[in-house]
Amino acid sequence: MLPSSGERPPSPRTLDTVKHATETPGADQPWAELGLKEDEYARIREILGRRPTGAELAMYSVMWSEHCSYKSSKVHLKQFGEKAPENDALLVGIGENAGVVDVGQGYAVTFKVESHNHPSYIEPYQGAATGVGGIVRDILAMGARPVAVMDPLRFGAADHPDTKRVLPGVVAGIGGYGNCLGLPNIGGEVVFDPCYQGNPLVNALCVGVMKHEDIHLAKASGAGNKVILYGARTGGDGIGGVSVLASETFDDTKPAKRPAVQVGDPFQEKLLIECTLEIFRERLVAGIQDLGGAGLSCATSELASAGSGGMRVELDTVPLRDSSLSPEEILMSESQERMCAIVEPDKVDRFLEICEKWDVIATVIGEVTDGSRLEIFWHGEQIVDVPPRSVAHEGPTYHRPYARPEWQDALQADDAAKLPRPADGDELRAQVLRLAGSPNQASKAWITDQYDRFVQGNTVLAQPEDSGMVRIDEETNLGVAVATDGNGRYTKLDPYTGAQLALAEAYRNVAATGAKPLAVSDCLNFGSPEDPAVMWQFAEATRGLADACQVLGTPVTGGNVSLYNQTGEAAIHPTPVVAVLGVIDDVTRRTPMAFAEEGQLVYLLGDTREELGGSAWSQVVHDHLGGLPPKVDLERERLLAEILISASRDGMIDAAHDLSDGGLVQALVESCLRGGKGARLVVPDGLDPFVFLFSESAGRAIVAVPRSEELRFTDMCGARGLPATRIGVVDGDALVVQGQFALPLEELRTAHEGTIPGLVG
Amino acid sequence: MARVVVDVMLKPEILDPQGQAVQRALPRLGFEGIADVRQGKRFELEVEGPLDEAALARIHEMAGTFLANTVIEDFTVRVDDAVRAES
Amino acid sequence: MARVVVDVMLKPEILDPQGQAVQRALPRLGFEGIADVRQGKRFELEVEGPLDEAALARIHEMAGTFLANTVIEDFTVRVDDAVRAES
Amino acid sequence: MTARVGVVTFPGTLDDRDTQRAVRAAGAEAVPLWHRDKDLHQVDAVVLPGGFSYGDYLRAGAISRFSPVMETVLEQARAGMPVLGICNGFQVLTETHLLPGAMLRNNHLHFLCRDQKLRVENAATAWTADYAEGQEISIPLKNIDGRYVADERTLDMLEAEGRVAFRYATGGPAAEGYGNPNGSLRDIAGITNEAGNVVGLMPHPEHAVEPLIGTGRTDGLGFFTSILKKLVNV
Ligand SMILES: Nc1ncnc2c1ncn2[C@@H]1O[C@H](COP(=O)(O)OP(=O)(O)O)[C@@H](O)[C@H]1O
Ligand SMILES: [Mg+2]
Repeated sequence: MLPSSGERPPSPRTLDTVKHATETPGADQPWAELGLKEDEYARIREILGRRPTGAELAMYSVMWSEHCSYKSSKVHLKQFGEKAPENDALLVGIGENAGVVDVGQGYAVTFKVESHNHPSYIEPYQGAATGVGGIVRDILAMGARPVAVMDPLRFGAADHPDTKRVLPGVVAGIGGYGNCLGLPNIGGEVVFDPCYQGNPLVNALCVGVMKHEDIHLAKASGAGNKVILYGARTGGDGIGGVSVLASETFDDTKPAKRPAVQVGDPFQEKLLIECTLEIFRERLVAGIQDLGGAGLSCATSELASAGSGGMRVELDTVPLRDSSLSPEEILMSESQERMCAIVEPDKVDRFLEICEKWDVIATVIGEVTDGSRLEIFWHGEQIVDVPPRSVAHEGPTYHRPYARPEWQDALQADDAAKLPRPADGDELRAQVLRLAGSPNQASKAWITDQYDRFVQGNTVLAQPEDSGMVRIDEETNLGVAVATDGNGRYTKLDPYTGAQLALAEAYRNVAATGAKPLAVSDCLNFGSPEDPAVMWQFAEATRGLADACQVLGTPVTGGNVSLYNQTGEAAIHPTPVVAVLGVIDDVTRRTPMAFAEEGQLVYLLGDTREELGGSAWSQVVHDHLGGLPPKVDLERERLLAEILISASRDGMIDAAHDLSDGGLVQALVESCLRGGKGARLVVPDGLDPFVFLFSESAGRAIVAVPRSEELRFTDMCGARGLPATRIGVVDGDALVVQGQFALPLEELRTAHEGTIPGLVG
Repeated sequence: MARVVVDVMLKPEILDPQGQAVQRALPRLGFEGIADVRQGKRFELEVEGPLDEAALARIHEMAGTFLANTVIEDFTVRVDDAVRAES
Repeated sequence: MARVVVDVMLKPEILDPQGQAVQRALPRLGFEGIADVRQGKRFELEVEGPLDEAALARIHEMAGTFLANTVIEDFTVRVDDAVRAES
Repeated sequence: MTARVGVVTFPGTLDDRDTQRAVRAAGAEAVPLWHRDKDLHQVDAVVLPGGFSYGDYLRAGAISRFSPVMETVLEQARAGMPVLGICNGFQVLTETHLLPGAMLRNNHLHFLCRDQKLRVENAATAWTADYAEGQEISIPLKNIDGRYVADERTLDMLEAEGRVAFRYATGGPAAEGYGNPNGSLRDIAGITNEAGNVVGLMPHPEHAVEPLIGTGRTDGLGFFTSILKKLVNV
């Protein structure tokens, strides 16, 4: 039984020390306001053998939150480890700040995608900006130089007034932060759907590069080693919830509630990056951790938990921006642009010197001990004494109930095949034009032109190419490619298949540019885990993704879960965003998407079936979502990728573009507009023109083949059993489908490029 | 025509990187003795029609919903007839 | 500690697209009757020591050489003890 | 013997390494210079690269202008040493008043990254000799504070003295990079001082030196070969 209010809570201006907590076991504590469940509070008392102090309660409450502890999701996420395919390239797997992959020549690459959804709805600019800042620090903490960012985004209906507020703010925030850091933005996604109204998704990905020997891990070992906090001063940002505690234990002269939103300082982060890389070069750190969610609580407990000993921290040495902060607030503060390093005593001076060089504030705040406790002091008095693992790694685990929703059958039965189709070539033409100009299919240049894609001078491919590609070695031309994909409509129709389709698409995109897919990171955006239907979607999607990763041989190296993306009863479409990283030995061999040479032959690779469920056509023309998503054939995806990679390496193709939303015709529109060249097409025998153009069958791509390479290319496809159909030729300045319609490129361009500026410009 | 000035400043507890950068630069330029700098925005609105209670109330509302994001910013509204030019 | 406010505005003849964007947005948000909007910067300086002639002269100099670029901007300096918070 | 071209790094500079690469691509030696160090280490020319020095807080270039290294750069520039300011570097040069005018927020208020067509107006400066007057080149533009302004008198003077080095080319479709991208007065993209040794421009020649990277063009290389030839011939 929990003690009820037998004794008075600590009076104002009394520091709630460990000693005080021991002496006042019955004091009332606001555990419920802090989001803890009764049994969780009881477990904390059991772990400590007494009631927690205010500071301890603050730490447990935030570290055991859904966001930090993954309590609803971890029983499902563990499949990513259990089903992980054998993969020699994986150097660091799930569990660290980000996974690390071997890409050859002594290089390792780390990448991860994370969400900053809710803050971006409240304050679009700062929410998105600090999302970029956070993921960049994760990558930096692995020892890598960040080399590129990407931004998968979801917004409400394109014409909804609030989208006009959220989208420009988010885009300006991502650009404002990333541009100022000097990280090229090489890709991302922008999808509109009314289901994201009130719950926009702002996911951010960062890629970093290092040499194998530079990999750093987040752990504190070696008694006597110093704990150094460096970067920005700590202020009252992002501690909204914890002010409950502060107001109970301290005087009430300060604002009742601290803001939950943080403001980023990309300039400070740029200094932090350069300073940290210089520190790495001189091998000055034994362990390192970025400060993100849960601030110092998270950094100190994770470092100590992963290390061998304990840790002692003098909290009053933390440099503050606001001297009125309470110790609880300092522990919780999510002030941006901070890092925490473990440094051997004889290296501390040099460490501080480098920080000074870069105008970065650095302070020794504690040291690693040979004990087993995390101990935190405030002006000499102990306010925290906990086993760090209990805070960081042994939080609660929920087995939330899940059940296939009743409406799922009806949704799947509502087949898109029954929707009225265009009756003739004219109608087909009108629908092609409409699709090309629909918000989801339209050019995103208005957005991506606000991102610097050239900085660092290594960008080989960037949006709107199928994947972003950066060179990582100037001598050998070794490079990496990354693509992110996710289709909430498919996933709503069938979460298992939808997640696999997201992976398949990202995998295909990487291969389309000529890179070999190696590894996966994912951001799982879902509604409330307390809804069994949502939990079922989550369970199915993770199972689908884990199974598919196993088949494709691409391990999940890390990622992020974002739950509670819902307004009232209405959850967003289940939206797993999957990022695939690939390697290319020689970036001069990359394959762009543009049709650039008249006379080249256009081949369609893969099989086209009648698959319209969840398609862009069904959405744009009929505002319909129903039926089943396209089938997944992972073996076919693998074969297609092999062909695309071989053809690129051996110079058999000059352009390739993967087929996804909008089907063949959308891919053709994009390749034509990108290269400023038209194409003349013939509908293959036995295919309905409408199905040929609009079906979204997976496992397909189009390629442009120089005539001199045609035989070699078709022989290769034939020998390996990949269907390759010659569908036309690059030619003229219109998209012509013989016997159906002709669409001048200029008309297409106007439709394709005018939409987004017209909506939000 | 009346001029109304809306000043928008970040809330005191919110990080102000711009103000900080200015403050840190001052000693280097030989200006000592500035303990803190905050940088905000100043809007000068030229208002048509009478500046009565109702008009001011509307401007207040506009400032609170549009010119400032009150999640992170505070604002003040005041009627101003001072002349601006200087230097 | 005294507070000095430095307001920096673009010179009237220089195009102010930020102010214009605000002004253009207002009718859409239902705010009519604003004939013009200019957007500038406001600096709040917390000054240590006495705010005498000499101190103010130094602040003027700082404003004219650093806070404002007088090629494009005008500025004013004034001592302020009003309280800021609102909303 | 080759030329030594210094590339300054301020806190928040982003394109320093790219600029060093471009200097090397032209065959010169790139010498990193640090903002706190007044010593220019015997360089023959200096590039102030792009980026967001000091976060572009206050105004772009306003804070870095007061760096120790800039004291020497100013002194040397006045004595005739070639100095090129790219983007943020251009902003620093106007803040020091080594070049007239100022750079303001783009008229559309957005950061804009695109391949931009420029017309070379003055092929006689230290940094443009490898181009022909009237030549059109295409190099990346990427900034949010790129709108060049100056008073009418200054603009007239710049024109009269042939000191407009580059203009945004406007004679073609936007899709091909034509057009004034930010409301710069008289389409000015870059200017030079009277002596022709100091040049500033907003677009980024250092991002257009390799066929593989970025836009795939090499139109920017001429800046770096121009200076190399000038210095080596001296
Ligand atoms: N969807 C996911 N798939 C795989 N790994 C995940 C996923 N979500 C989280 N993880 C992993 O769990 C660990 C903790 O995640 P997180 O708290 O986001 O890390 P951080 O503290 O660095 O922000 C990380 O290693 C992360 O990669
Ligand atoms: Mg982390």
